[in-house]
Amino acid sequence: MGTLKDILSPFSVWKQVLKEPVTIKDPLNRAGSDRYRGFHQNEIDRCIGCGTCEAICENEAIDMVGVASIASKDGDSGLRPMVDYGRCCWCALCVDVCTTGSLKLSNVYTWVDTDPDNFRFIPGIDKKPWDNAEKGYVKPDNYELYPLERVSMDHLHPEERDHSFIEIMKGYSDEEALIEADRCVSCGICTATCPAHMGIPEYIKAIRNKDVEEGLRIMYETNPLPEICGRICTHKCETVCSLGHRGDPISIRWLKRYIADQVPESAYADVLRQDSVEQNDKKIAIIGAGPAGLSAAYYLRQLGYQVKIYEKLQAAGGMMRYGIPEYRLPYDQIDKDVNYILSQGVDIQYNVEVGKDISFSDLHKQYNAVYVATGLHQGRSTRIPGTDHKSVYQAIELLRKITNNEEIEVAEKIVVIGGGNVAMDITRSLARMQKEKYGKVQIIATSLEAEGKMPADLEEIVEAREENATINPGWGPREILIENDKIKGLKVVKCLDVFDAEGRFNPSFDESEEAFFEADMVVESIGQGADLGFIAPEFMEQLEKDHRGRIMVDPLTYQSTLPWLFVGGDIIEGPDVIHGVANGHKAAKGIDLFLNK
Amino acid sequence: MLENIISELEKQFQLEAVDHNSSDLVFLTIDRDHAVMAIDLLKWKFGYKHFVLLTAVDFLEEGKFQLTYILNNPDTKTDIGVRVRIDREDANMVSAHHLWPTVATYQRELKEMFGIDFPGSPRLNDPFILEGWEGTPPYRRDFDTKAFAASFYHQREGRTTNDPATYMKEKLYPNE
Amino acid sequence: MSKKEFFPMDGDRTKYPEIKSDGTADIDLSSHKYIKLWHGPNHPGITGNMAVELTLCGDEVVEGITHVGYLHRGFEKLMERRKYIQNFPLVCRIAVPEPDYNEYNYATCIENLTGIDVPEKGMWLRTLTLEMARLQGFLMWIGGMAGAIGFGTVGQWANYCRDLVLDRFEELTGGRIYHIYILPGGVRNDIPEGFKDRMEKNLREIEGFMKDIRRAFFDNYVFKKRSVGVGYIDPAWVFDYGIVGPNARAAGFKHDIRKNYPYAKYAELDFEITTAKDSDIYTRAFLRFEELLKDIDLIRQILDKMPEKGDHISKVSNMMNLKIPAGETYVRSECTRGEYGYYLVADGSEYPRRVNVRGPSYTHGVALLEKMLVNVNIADVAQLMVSLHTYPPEIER
Amino acid sequence: MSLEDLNKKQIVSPDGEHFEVDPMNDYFCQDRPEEVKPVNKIVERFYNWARSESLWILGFGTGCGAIEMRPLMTPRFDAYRFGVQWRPTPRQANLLIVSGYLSTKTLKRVIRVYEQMQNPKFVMGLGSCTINGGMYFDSYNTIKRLDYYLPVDVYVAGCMPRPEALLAGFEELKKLIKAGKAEGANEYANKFDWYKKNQKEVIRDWDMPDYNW
Amino acid sequence: MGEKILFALISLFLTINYGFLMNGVIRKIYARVGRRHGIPFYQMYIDLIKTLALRTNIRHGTMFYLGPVFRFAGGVGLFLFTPVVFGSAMFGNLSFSGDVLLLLSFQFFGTLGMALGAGESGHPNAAIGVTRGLAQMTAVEVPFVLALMGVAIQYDSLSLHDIVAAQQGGIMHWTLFTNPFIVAAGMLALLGSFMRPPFDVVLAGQEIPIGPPTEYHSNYMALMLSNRAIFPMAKAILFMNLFFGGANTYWEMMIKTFAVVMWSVFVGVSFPRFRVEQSIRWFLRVPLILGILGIVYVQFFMS
Repeated sequence: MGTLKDILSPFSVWKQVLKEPVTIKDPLNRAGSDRYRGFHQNEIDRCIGCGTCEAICENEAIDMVGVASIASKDGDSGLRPMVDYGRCCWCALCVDVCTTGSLKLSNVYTWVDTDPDNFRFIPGIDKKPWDNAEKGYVKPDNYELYPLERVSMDHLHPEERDHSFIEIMKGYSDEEALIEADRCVSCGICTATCPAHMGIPEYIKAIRNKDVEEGLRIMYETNPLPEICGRICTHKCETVCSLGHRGDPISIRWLKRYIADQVPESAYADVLRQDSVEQNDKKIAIIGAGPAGLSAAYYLRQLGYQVKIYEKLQAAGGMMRYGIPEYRLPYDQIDKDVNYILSQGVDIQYNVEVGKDISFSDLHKQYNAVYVATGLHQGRSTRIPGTDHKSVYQAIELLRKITNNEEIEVAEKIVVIGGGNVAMDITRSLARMQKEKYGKVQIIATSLEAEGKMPADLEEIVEAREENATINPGWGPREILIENDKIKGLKVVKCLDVFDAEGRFNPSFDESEEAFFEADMVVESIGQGADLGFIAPEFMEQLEKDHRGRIMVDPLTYQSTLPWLFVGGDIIEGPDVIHGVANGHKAAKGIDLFLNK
Repeated sequence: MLENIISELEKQFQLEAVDHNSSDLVFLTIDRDHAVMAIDLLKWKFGYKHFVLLTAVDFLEEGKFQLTYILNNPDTKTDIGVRVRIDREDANMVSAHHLWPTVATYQRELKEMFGIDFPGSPRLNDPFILEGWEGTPPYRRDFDTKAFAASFYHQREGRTTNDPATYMKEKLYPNE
Repeated sequence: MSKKEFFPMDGDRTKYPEIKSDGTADIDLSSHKYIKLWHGPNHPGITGNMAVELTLCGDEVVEGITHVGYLHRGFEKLMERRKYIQNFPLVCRIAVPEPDYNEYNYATCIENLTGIDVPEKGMWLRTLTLEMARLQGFLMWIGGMAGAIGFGTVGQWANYCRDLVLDRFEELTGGRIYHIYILPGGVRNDIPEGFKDRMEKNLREIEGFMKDIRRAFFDNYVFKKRSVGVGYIDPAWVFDYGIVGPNARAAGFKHDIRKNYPYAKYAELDFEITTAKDSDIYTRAFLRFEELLKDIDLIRQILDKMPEKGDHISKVSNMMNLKIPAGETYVRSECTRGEYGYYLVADGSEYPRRVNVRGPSYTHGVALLEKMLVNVNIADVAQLMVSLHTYPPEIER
Repeated sequence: MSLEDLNKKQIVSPDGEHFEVDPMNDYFCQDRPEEVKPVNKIVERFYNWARSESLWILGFGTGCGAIEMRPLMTPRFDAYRFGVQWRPTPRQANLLIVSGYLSTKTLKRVIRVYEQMQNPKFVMGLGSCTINGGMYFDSYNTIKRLDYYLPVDVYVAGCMPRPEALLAGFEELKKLIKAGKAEGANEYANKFDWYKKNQKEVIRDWDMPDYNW
Repeated sequence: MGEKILFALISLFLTINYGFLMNGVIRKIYARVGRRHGIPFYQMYIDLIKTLALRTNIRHGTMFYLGPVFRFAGGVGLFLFTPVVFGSAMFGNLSFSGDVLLLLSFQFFGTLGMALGAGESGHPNAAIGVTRGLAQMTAVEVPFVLALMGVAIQYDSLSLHDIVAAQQGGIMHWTLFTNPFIVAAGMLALLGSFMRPPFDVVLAGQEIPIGPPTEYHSNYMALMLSNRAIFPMAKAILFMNLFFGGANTYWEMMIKTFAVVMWSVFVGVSFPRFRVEQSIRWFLRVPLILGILGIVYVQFFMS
């Protein structure tokens, strides 16, 4: 083994001696690679403080802290991540999970300090030398820690649905609901935006745990109308959903519906059973069995009050039943929610109109408190020439008649004025009837707001178009042309902007651009107003009102200036189911507070 | 191939559960007293001579430890995991160090980290990883490492965090 | 003549207390015949932070006891209270020189139990990182081996070469040492533009240095004097002591998980198992050197065969809420030191019930090392440990 | 060394004399460390310059950060050109790099090693683990903040810090030494009781003398 | 005489500085082979000041304290009795006839002192290092003494001055060319005493960090660092005088000693280290045979 080669060949090391050293000349200023996971950067304006980074951090390195310069608002918690470099391990899972994509890691990696307490900072707020570093780790394309696409719900196709009032959305199957619920990152940003502040992450978690009954219990804490809200809620929560920043928001509404659908009506009593509440003999009258009234009734019963609802129409549900077409919200689902509430011992009297059948002052005398939640049932008119024609209808009236199965006029060509959800409802309802009657759809819906700015839900517009209705937004109605006592059509001019520079409603038009929509019938759907005529004038005088004549109430208790009178629902909040539910709940608490003072 | 071995084993032992993980990995459960005999048989008769690992799993809720011996047959390229359920209280198991000398190391670790006794195993009570440990062996599930770390070591103070939902409630609708 | 008889100091054990069946011997320290010497933990010749308690008689080791636990962080406990995805930053810390094997094994455990698929390109990229990890692991090992017997020059070159690989790692994964690159469903990031050319350039440079190392280190009179016949592993011990990887292959045991249990894309790569006879320190060193050269070749093959396009990771469900149904699995792969295995038990919750890591050093570093230390000259202890390629965090985790 | 070795015992001298040995008192130095004040300001400045330009690091890889020492010693980063060298024994070293987490078992060794180093001595904490526990914040076996057990002069952020960051740490330490601010050894002497209390709280089998030089 | 002592001190001062710088350069060369820059060439001075600047030091006993002193005294002694520049009044040092034997004793003096000091430090690594060091030293001494004897026989003198004088008159008069066997034996022995691979097992950092000096620091360390500058220089000067014709100017001395030291570097960079018994065997084999050959050559072929 001791060959000469073994002795001589090691000396070959010397050939390296004259070569240039391979040392990095200036290591102190050497940049990390383009993808290097260095120190944190946060685009503070894009960040919404959802705390997902905190949730995924396995080292508890991230704290969500309030920042003076950032206020909490819908969709932004006002918190910002503070990173503790005494914990961080630079795995960048926080970057990958960031819902907005605001969090990044720069390729700067040098931080030397003598004080260990310094290694804590809020990226983007506390100025650091690497704030402007351009390179570094960002979440790679094509890779997500959670799916960004929502699970589409099985629904009737346009050709199946355009002639019937069968419910379009079929609801999630178990697997679909699980997959959709799994997408949720449980940040809880939605809870604040939901008027009822429902425990959304919690009930979604219940779905993940395959415990729909727990989910139902969570929902009933804040919302006694889950079947209804699960279908037609305006889901403001979804607009702020943190996942919506880079992908589709969670289908919170459909998941709510899934939970409610999964529990049969017969099981409600068992699932929601609570320890018997102490009953008291204080009596409360509720006027109107809409969402606000029903919600108030439910929670007042939970507090042990004796509740009676006075409803003008034949069935409970208010606008949910009489304003929303059946294909969106089947009546049996309304009944499911309503029946459960009534089963709690709520007394209800139908076909009673306060002010006519029973006087308002009687209510005041008989009951300890009165809750007025009559809603907005009076359609507003555009008051353009021709609106007094008999073939010009209010959408809200037509919808009520459709619900009541009354005969209504369905012309061959219809124009609907309005771009809100009610307009879409009537458009689509009439389209179905046209399809049934004439075999084809000739309905035009037009609105002031331009495409993309219409107040109606996008899916409503899309679906209406799928059902062959024409949506032609961006026009201001000028005149309904009438020839021979027959409507010829609607003359419109281009609407440039609905609001003026200060954001007030003050549409501006381009009179030069005109259009004409042929029609035999015109439906107006530009909003509804309240009819508070039933409140006796002596009380009405005592109520404080704002400059537009709306009753002023305490925003927390919905107590009016008459201490025993509480007012809520659409009258206060404008048309919205979930707001109604929410302030029904608040009013119940307010009444409780008032009566227990 | 694995089926034959299992049916052979079934003739001699009571196999409580057989889970096929894949075509070349199977887990079977044998009672405490016969497990080492079965391992012996697997080693000498069926060629499972490469001892891969021995570890324990704490099923606190059921009051059991599961010991897993994974054996490998390098010729057929198959693995058998022998699982043994033993009581958590007074946990002890027949030692297998006579089959492979390295098993003693695993048993030393299990004794220290789980408190499972293997009577007769060499140097079983020598400290292996920990130094001066008192109380519940750390790998047992009823030992809460986070609570222990929080109380036993000095943590750097001054950290507070907020849950976004609660924080927004405080800021936006504190009274509702 | 077998190598066994070739011990330079064929120690006569009869002089010393007999080693009992449990590997210990009764040594009377007060006889002043022996001295205790701690090799570690603060010792430049120890591999990582561990210690060997040596009892010496003159220059010869009578008994060696491995002490570990200096690096114990309780990974297996910590993992039980973290969600599956949160454990990825943790697992790679178990083995600092080659974190990728931890990531791969753990990700594969999850994939096995949940059925997540890995796209073609993701698999290739995984194979690439695993091979690069092997390459840099071997390079560092050569540096350590040369250092352990006082040959600093080769150590310098080898560590430089390793830095080249680390640069490529940094470019590919964004991390220098801890890559956290392999995630369930594939890998985190696509291969950057021009990576292949830069890698090729580095590989050429490494090959150049390897030629020099071959000449200077493996054809070295002194190194051969020091290592041939020292630290002999008897083939009969392979199964008794759970010897795996190069240590076993050098003893003639033809066993390479990449070939025998093909995982990732190894089935599509062209390579042979490296084996040798007579596992002494020199043979093991040379075998590792040969494997290193093969790794260079494999990296080239992988870069050639890797598809240009394709997803690097599949669409996965929300990793923050991942629950794995009750079940257990064992996954193994071949790291530089041998069989690296993960045993994962899931119980249907979001947290693993138990993760057990089977590092090759577990058997090499304790039972085998203690056996092999006996009768070794104290000067050879360091190189013996390096030649077994022990790495303490794998033992204590 | 086991605990029994520290008990008092009878020893027979080569002359046949019997005497009792108390290892804790006889084998080890139990004296408290004392603060050593610089004698002369100008000389001290010159000395500080020399101390800063000749950092001798103890080659004790306490945690995973130690893996980045090799690149520092080797051609790529070559810390030697900055006057940084590695020494194998604590006696000759004056910079202790705590490379990351410390298990209590290692902490015990690190304390001894630190005490064996001579004044002035410096400690550099690497990575998150030395600052606030890092990713092992919930581990039952690692300390969370190093400054409770040893006076730390400089921290380098990172997990683990890259060699370049370490070099920046050396530069920072050099500045501190030159400014006369790196007085960890004196601080340790002054707050000795506090440090000992903290150390004894977490090291459960305290079988070593309070101070071993 | 006073003048001579003054000159010797000047020469000591110059040479010790040269030694420091040369050590720095050699470490640079080491680094360059490893493809790095390495320490600044003046780093040794800073290290020296740094070690002196330590505020505390530990004493393990008188012998521990005296160890480095002995070592340094050995180095200085070796130097002082070696003529640095042949025929120079300034750099002639205290060389007198018969000094080769004195030098031999000085060479051992330092090592022995070190052994005692390190032994008293009580560190097992130091003790192991000392046993290794003394064993290897003894083995090295055999070929070295043979070479020395060969030279003495060849020039028929034990005075370095005479030995150098005999080599004057051209390069072919150097012992290197007149008796290559002796030179080969001597130069191989030199490898053993310079503590460079493959014979640095005494200090072996990876095995017994770092042997005898394990416990030494501060002033002791400074003394040892100085010794490391002067001792190899003295040794190289000795070898230069014995084998390479001495030096006629200081510059010549610098170049020749550098070449002698480079020889050990040349080997040291290329090899790992031997175990102690291997190096003993090696010294008792190759250099010993060469040394005997040299003496045989001197005895039978030169006279």
